[in-house]
Amino acid sequence: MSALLEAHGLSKHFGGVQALDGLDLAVTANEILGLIGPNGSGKTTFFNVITGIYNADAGRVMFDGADVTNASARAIYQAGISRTFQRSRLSLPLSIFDNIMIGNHKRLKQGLWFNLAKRRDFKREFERSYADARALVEVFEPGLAGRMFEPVAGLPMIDRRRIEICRALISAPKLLLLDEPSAGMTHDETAELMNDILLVRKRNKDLTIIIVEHEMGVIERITDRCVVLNFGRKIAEGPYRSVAADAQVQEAYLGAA
Amino acid sequence: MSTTPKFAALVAAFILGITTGAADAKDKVKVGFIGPLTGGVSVNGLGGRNSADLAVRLRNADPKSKYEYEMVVLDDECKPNVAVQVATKMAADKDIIAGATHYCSVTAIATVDTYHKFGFPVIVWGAVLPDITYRNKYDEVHRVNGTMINQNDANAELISKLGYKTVAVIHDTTDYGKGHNEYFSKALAKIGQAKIVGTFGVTADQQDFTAELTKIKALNPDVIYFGGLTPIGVRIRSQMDKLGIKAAFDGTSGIVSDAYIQGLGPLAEGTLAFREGAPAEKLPGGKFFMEKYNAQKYDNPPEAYGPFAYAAMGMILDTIEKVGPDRKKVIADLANVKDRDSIVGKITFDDHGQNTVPVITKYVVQDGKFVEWDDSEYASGKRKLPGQK
Amino acid sequence: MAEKGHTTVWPGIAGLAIATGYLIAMLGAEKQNLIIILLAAGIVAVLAAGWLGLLETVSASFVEHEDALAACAIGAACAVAAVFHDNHFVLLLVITVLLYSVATLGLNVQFGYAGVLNFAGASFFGIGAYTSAVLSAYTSVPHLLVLLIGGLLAAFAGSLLLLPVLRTRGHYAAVVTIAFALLFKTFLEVNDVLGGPQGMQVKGMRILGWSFNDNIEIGKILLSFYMNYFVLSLLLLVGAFVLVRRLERSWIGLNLDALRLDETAAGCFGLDIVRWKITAFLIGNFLIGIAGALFGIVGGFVAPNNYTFADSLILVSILLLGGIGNPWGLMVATIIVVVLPEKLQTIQEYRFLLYALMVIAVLLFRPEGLLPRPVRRYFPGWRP
Amino acid sequence: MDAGLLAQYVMNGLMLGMMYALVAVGFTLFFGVLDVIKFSHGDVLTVGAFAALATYVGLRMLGLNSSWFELVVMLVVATLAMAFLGMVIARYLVMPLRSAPALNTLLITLMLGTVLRESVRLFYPQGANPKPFPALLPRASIDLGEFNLRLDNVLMLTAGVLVIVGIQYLLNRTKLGLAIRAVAQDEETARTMGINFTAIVLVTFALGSGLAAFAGVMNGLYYNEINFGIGLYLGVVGFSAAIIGGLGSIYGAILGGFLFAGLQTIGTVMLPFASAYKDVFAFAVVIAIMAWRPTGLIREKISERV
Repeated sequence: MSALLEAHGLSKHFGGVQALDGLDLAVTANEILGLIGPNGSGKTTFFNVITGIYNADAGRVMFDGADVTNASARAIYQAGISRTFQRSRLSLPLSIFDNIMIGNHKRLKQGLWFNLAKRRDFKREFERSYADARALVEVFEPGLAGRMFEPVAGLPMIDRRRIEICRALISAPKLLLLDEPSAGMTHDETAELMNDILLVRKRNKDLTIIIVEHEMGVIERITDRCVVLNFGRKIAEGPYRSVAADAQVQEAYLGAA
Repeated sequence: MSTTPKFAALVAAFILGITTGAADAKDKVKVGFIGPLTGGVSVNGLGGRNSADLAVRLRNADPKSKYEYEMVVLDDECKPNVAVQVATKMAADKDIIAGATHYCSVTAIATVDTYHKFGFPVIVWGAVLPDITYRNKYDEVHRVNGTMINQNDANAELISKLGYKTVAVIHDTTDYGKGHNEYFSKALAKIGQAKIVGTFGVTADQQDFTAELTKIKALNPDVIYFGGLTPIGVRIRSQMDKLGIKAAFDGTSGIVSDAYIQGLGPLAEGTLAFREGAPAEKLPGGKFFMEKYNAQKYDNPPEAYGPFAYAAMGMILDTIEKVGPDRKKVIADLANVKDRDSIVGKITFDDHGQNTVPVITKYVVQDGKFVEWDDSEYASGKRKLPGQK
Repeated sequence: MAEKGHTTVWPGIAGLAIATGYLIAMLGAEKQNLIIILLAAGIVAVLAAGWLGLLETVSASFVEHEDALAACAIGAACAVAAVFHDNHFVLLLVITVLLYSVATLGLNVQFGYAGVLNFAGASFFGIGAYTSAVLSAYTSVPHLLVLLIGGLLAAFAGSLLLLPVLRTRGHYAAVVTIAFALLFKTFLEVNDVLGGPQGMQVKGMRILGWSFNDNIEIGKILLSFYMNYFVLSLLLLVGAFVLVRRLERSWIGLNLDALRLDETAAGCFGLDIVRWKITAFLIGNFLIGIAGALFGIVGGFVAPNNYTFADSLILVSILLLGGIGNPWGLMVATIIVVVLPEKLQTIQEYRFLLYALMVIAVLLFRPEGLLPRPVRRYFPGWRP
Repeated sequence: MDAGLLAQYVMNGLMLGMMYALVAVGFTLFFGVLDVIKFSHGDVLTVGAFAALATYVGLRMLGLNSSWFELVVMLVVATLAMAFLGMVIARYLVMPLRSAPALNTLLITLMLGTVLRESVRLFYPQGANPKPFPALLPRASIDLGEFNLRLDNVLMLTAGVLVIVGIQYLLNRTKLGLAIRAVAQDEETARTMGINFTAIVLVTFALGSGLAAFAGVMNGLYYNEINFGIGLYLGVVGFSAAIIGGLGSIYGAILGGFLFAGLQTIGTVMLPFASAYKDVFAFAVVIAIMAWRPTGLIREKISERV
């Protein structure tokens, strides 16, 4: 099994805080990797460095055989990594469809001439994209499929999460980064959401997922493997059960608690 | 349901419009006035408006007058763009026969083409830029007040007579200030006694002049000539004092206003200024004008150009009385105005419709009043301007 | 929401008809008391309509049947012009409305969609106007081409600000354009080449020997020469409207919204922030410039005072009054902002005061503007 | 250029800069607590100056004329009146718009500025004219070559500096200042710290507006002339100053104020072209600075959680 994403000696500090400290991490294709650790252990920073929001101070990142160290957010997305955000970052005034289409950027023709002058062709592309988006939304919540042109602002948290995940999935990425999908939702809602994600994954086999999550139930249920971070360093790795048993890990959590 | 009140209102409105419209279609004649009613020089505009209004009131009070006059007043804000818009509005309104227009040169020069385009006869009552009448030869455009050329000749002459040798020029960068700078420099050069040691353009809304004045202070001129309007005139004069500049302050018609003296208090003392036409109070008509004006209890004084506005409007009304409310006839009649009596003296239009004003009044501020130079204690030598020989 | 209630075209047509009738009455009114009555009636009616939810019905109908209603709107504009066919001044007002609408459409692309602040709208308008002044004075460039050049120059001048505009955000971005607005006006005032504060005359338009500045006589009827400009301005507005609409209803419009609402997220989904900001800024200034170029010719006169910071603010206030991002809204707002102070000439000295108070009231009680922007419909009336 | 002249320019620059800085500090305060630009600030300054003038006239009518006493009363009345006005503005115009986009606040305060300006022009007796402002400070002066050092300028400069230092002290050393900074940092945390948010906002606006009144009086004393237009220009310049300095800190405002004054003076004195170009120059530099330091000379720390 070849590694889809590899990070070597990845470091990032803010002022005095060492958010990532020589982190080595590899995800193999088609696996679901759980990234866990106490608050401020560098999970989200890892995502932000990978997706080009921050530049790493040191270290290298390989994705799908290419060096993507400090590549721009755009390049990363083009390469096939898309993500969700810890605090939902949808464009609230825009419709469900619009929000999903933002995620579909790389599959939409962006030329001025095409968009302004060739309305017929545009309409075809629009209708195709609409069908895709609708199909995807139906997986998560058929109820939403009929409300594609309503503003997101009016939706409850769980639906917003769903839309956000659809936005990340619509471009059929190779790697999906989920940043605390359970945040702000009840236990059942989270479970429901996870099932939907797995369902989507079944459909397109080669979807690899890294998930940052505090709900250990979720981690246990869906991840093949876990990496535990503390102070930006990897302190344990392996199936959930084994890492959960790991003394160092427990200490880290208790220490943090 | 919601729209019914609107419709009702509309219908009502229309009926009202029609009836009122019908009511004043009778021998009522509309004439126009344009001046700066808002902005920094609005006092002069309001003074002019009141004076023109006075002319109309007196005429309407006169049983012998053939028509009942209504004066349409528009505000040019002393801005060319606004002026062009309101001028278009007035000229485009066929019911308005003629107008007394503009105190600010920048607005007058901007609108002459409009008046020409619409064949609308106007008499300029305050703006002094020569180009207004002389750039083109428009039959529609006339002016009762003189141009800045005459006053600058007089100005340069007095400066030289008083034995001043060096002059620093400050002018606002509007056409008004630039024009003054140009004609004053020419006039001074012609006499060839005093020379200009420095020229400074300042923007019309400028607040702080210390930088310019400090430069001037280094040049140490006998006189500071100022081509601009009251608001910044006041600022420059008081900031001269701040920097301890002793030179005499020599202004133009633009500062001949009570606002200037109010704005400076004692500092205004000894300021020179020039204005075309004899001072109203010196003329028989002038006394009459002042009395009537005060009788109306307007909340602004007529200011320096009120009499001209009064004269301009008076002339318009005379002409309409004579030839009837018809623009073409009015223009034709205004084409040959000779030695027409008015409260600003005899009015004669040259072939450009420019009143060839012989008299220029020299003013100096003495004890908080603009006093005619020749009657002033400065002329008699009782007091001396700074550096006066 | 449009998804559910299938509104017919009629509420839209009715609303348009009433509005047109009202506008004609307003423009025609001369007597002060009449104007006041009309104004009051208008406000009451609008409030009542809003209270009865009629406004929503109307705007819903506009969302559903936009193309049809747009055609009607063009008709309405022509109707207004027809009524005042020989009234120079009213036509000038109407033209002013049309061209200001074009300019605010441009501003709308920049601010309403891309979120790029521009407090120098009047300056770019002025660049267009001065272009036509200079070109018509010193060259014999065909006048339609002059308009185009005006637009291009405005866009070019805008591109000088690109670096600071792109690097700054929010209030910091505001100061860049504010500084430019002040700089531009002072510059016009102090340099003599462009006539200084004196300004410049602009020659009337000529296209293929047809002089726009002559009145037109058809049999007995005399049409004001402004009719020429009216037609041209209307065409320009229609063009601009179609452009902006298509822009909004395309992936580009989506991109602009996305980067306005959340640059970081947009970046994470491959949006080229810089490219789209530049696109929006240039297109916006181009529209403003063209409008300015034509307006300069119509007015026949350009001067620095036309293009002050205050005028830029009026443009921005139009945007907010109308409802940011909604072309229909901003056309309504333009009508109000241009026509009202003009009509209030009768109470000369107090009109600025009243105007300001009115804007404050709107911002307080209807912060999202008169006609808030509806969700994007890529094809009006389209259903899966 | 000889030393005296240089000194004179420096003095002019300092006076101007002090004026700008006072206005700019106001902008920074408002921005600090509410992240809003209160554009009516300049016109509040105008109203403050006119309030002071009216007080003066009133006192004269009462036959009181000891210039120090008059000055104090004028300052107190103007400052308090504007502080109150500031609170009213904050309470009824700015705070209600907090949910709306920032631009709405900017516009509503701009329009308020117009209202204030027009009101002064229309309702203050002869408000359209420039008004003489009494020179209440001792006018003694010494001529040092080209440099004419005036006691009143020195006094004003000192007063201005003292006020700015005072504000600085108040923000950094007092409980109130702590509360203000807490609110500025993060509203929620401030609330949880048991700080009465609304009260702090009102106080801050009172403070800033009082400052504007003070600047207005300074302006009047310095130029001995006020008019309904002074605020507009000072407002824009003060805003630009606050921005180029960096809205983050009060030092930014001060730096920006003096910098802008410096640019204008340089623009007049040292540049080859006509002095009328000085604003073109100054604002061009402002734009350049924004391109170079997008968040002002003293950088604002923008930390965005993703």
